[in-house]
Amino acid sequence: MLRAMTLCLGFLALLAGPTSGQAQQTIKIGVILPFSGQFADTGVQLDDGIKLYMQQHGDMVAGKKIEVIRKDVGGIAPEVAKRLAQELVVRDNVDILAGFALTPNALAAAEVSAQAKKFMVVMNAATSIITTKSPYLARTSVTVPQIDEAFGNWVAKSGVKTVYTLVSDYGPGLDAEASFQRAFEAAGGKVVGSVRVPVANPDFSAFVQRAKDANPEGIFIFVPGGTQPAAIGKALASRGITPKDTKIFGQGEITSEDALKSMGDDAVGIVTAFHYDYNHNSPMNREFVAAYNKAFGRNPDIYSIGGYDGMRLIYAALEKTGGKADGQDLIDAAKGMTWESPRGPMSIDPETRDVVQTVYIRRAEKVGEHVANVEFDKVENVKDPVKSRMPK
Amino acid sequence: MTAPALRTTGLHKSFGSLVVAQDVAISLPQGARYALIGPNGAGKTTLINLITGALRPDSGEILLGEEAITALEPDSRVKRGLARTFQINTLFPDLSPLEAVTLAVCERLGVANVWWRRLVGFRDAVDEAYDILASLNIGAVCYRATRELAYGQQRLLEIALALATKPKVLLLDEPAAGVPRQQGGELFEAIANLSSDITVLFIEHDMEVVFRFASRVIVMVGGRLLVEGTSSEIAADQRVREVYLGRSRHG
Amino acid sequence: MAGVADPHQYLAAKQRWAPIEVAFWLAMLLPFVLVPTYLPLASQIAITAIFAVSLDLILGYAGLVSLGHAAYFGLGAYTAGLIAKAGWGEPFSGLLIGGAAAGLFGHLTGYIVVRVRHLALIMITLGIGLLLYEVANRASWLTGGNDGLQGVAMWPLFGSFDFDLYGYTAYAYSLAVLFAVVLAARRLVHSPFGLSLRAIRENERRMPAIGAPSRARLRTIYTIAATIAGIGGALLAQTTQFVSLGALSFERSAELIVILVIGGTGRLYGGVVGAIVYMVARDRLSGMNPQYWYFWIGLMLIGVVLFLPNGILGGLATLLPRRSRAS
Amino acid sequence: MIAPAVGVLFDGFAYGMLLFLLSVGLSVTLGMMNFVNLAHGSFAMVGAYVAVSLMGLGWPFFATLPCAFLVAGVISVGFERTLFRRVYRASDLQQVLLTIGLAFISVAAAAWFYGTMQQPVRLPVYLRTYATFMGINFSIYRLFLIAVALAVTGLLVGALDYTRFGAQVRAAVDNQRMAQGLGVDVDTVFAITFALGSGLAGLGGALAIEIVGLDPNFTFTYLIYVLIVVAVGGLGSIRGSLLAAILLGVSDAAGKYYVPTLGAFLIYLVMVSLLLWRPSGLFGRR
Repeated sequence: MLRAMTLCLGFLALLAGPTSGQAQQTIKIGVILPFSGQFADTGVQLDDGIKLYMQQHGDMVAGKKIEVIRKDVGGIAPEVAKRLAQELVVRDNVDILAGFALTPNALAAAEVSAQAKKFMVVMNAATSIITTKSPYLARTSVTVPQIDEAFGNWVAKSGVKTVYTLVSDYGPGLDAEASFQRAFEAAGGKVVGSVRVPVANPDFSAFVQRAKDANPEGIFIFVPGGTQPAAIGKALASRGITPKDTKIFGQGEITSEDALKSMGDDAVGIVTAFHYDYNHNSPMNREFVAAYNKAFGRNPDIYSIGGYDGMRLIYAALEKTGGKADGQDLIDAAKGMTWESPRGPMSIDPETRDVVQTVYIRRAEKVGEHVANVEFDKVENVKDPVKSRMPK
Repeated sequence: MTAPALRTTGLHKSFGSLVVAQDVAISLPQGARYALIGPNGAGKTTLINLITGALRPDSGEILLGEEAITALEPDSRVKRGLARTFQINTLFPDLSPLEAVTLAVCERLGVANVWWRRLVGFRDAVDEAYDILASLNIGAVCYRATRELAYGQQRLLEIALALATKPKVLLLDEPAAGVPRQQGGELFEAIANLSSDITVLFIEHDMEVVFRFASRVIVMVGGRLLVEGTSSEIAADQRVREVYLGRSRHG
Repeated sequence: MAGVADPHQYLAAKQRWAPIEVAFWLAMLLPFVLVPTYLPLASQIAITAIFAVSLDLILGYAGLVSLGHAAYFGLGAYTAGLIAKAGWGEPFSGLLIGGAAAGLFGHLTGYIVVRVRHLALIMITLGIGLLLYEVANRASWLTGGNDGLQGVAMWPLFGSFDFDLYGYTAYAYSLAVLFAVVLAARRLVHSPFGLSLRAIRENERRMPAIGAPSRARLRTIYTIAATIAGIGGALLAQTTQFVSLGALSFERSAELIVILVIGGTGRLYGGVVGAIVYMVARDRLSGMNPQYWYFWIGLMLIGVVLFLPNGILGGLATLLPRRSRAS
Repeated sequence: MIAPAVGVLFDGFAYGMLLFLLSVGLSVTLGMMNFVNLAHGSFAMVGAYVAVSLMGLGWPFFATLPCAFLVAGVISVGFERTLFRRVYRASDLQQVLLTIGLAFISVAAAAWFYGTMQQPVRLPVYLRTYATFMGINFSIYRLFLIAVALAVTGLLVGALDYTRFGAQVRAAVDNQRMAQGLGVDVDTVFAITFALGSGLAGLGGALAIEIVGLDPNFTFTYLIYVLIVVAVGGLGSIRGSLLAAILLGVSDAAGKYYVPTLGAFLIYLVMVSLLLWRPSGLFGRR
């Protein structure tokens, strides 16, 4: 009996853990990301972006020391994300919530940001509505409609009359489908068919054949990053769809660095739209990529840049408030902020607190030994179109 | 005492080309003590399985008293008073005998699906279960887990479980199988002492036991009834000698 | 109990409240004072414990292994979430409706589930879970699909307790529901019905021979377990005011089995203890090492199997005097 | 419109072959020892990472395949001897817990040594092309995959039916105790079978990278499909696994092509109905 009680108490003591004293001179940032599971790589790359920014710019801002507390959310788990956000706020006394690779997690945590009046920076999750869930929230990544409406419009203007859309059957995929179709048809194109692919079952061959049967001029593809881009690239090639006779369009994931590596020459000619690629040709980006490679032994991707620019925003906002970490002050400081990122010029829309940036149109081309995304056109100053249409 | 307690007519069952029961018709009068004998593979256990509903006959009918039970589920037959035991112990290893028999009593009383009242509240059922166990001389071990019981005690528990259903007809599949002869005799004494309201059919290989405890004997061979008669008639029957007694007893 | 008691005393002793049980429930109140900043975690532990108790009823007591139990959890969560979203934010009635919806689905699927055993049972429950997941994913107009269900707004509990940031209300509410669920489950496992479930687990072949319709029994417990799982799900939806597809996922079903087996099956409190140990370990480990914590979880699972083959409660039962065994 | 369908079904067939390689080992070991090994996918992952590492060192793709097989087999038998054998008599759930724990560790180890990123694989050019027949493209790689799987099946079935070792395995699957009584060293037979099964998973893993990619989560990605193949095929049956894998691969592809809205549902519906019809699987005995 006594023994059992001791056990219980011991356990609770373990639960309580070391509670670090709250130093006035510290700004704490709680970073919630998937470090394990299927989205682990996203979490790791994003976090490396955060780390690189802090390596380059030190951990002191406006006289305050920056401390980052990392939490693993393990995948799509909004209830865990919300709990972690709650705990970061009430237990660890963080001043800022950051990270958020996945939309459901960001949405759930945004409620905590709103309730606790904490500044929150979404560094990846790309569904349009996220920023509306908390008035203290800003985003430094991208939104799906931002890319795909710009792209749909561009594809129609480029002279393509008919497309078939093939997207993953989940939130971002449906967003991409809707945005692309909307803009493409508004600009005079015709969508001759569409198919939605289950997220979990990655043999694409049958879906690709359906697309081919519809005989469109072009195919628009959206699949999540990870194992699927390469798989769909190979399925396209094996079903005899090559950029030579059918134009292949997609959001940038399908020609991510590892997808291109495993697709090889099959990928040449695929046209994609995205806001960042490590091949982006600017001195600032070359420097960024070199530093990233030196620190982590690989190239940065969109997640890395989201984390990097997210920290940039946090640092700059803190400078502006003179180290005051109040949610309202920080978001006011962030609104309208403009800067040059390795991805190019970007800013935070003062009205929606969402990211405004350039969407690049790239074609996969042989560059030396390898295939890489080469930018050949761009659409500048793109805002998230969904929120522009929302009634104010 | 007019209608027989249990009657089958024209029971037939085959698995593919293998015929395991062919035109089996038996009739057990109320309160009778029948033995069912036959060489291995004669279809004795199959017959019990057919009567209790573990197997469905291809054709034929089974009547319990006046009622046709051919289409009923096994548990419904039990509820109507038809109980059995198994040749190989088929018990609940982790339950104590008291729990197991109490459960069987609760099933009979129709209260075993009650989940909002505690078992201890059913005092009559518990008392009845304990009495059954005590009457079979296993009251002293009825709080242990069944798996810890001696083999002979487990055989008795088989019978106790069947008795808890208050059967009108009791089918015993080699109740003393594997039990030393001495204990087997005791076991059959217990069976002989059952209320005369209960009609008993038992499968047994030991002819001494059969002739001592059965009022009549049914002989099966190859899925058919060979002959039925009193102990002395069977003992004298030439055909039975040929197919059965001529061979080694447990062959 | 040295001598042989009479049968009533023997049975009564089996279901009497042990002091350690009382101590356990008192200890569950300690987080309010000892670790008030951990209440959000504590309430999710309580919810997982409810879910685990519900699985224990079918797995530990009746012997049905399910790899799709999240279907009922998720259904309860979505039902409660949708009711609140539609404008009825009263928590308690939402909880009951969520449980009822899951119970109804459990009753219907029960007809299929009780027909099969072993690997087929595992795979069919898994299949039901995955199918429901896909349905929820497809019905994004209703469920919000992958983005999760937005706009779940709860009214204060009993009209006066708001769901606060610190999680006081959430934990008190979850703990109270857990207590009620364990009380009900406790009553159930010590009832004649509970006894018949254990008998089915021990030897289903014997059941018809004592006049027991075992499939009907299994359907009943499957319905009850689904209802409790649904209540757990509803509680999660209400306390986090969010529902996502994760509530229905295969991972949640699989993790639940791990939790229950760690704690010990067929022991009523196994799921509760498993939930506490697993989730606290996970929280601590992933806090210390966000990227590789599951390495340590893996080691822990192997350690449990090798050194505590009957789960933590099974291990404790051999250490402590026999009173601590719940059944 | 026959031609496109043929191409799609061919791809589905090849996909089924891949599933077969990944699952046949689990089916046999589960059937023989009743050992539930959810870490089976980890051995496939071992094979895949072996192949990637060796190719990184400049080995040709074909040379990496036997190594993937060997390394996965040897590692698995190491675990079998030291860890798994302790729980053969434990309950299924204990086995599940132990092997899930091991799978977690393997995922962490892969992430630690190789990072969380996708491992790209570059095949020799002649495997990356297509044969065109009657206007239909057939991927050479998938043809190769089918050939390997059929060869493996032939070897396995032949070995089981015509060798002494095969007879011992069959006896052990049928009835472990009786086999023991007949003088079969079930322990050793099982260890060898286990190594063989895991080796095949390793081979399957190496062959899978080209089709589905490789990251540390590979262990779990295929768990559900492998379980479906094992359950539908019937425990311990090679022919069953083969048939189930083909059925799943082809019906999945056909379903996606003809009724894409059913998409993800179809494979589960097929499984549930097959198991309701035959609970012990197509070729199952129990």
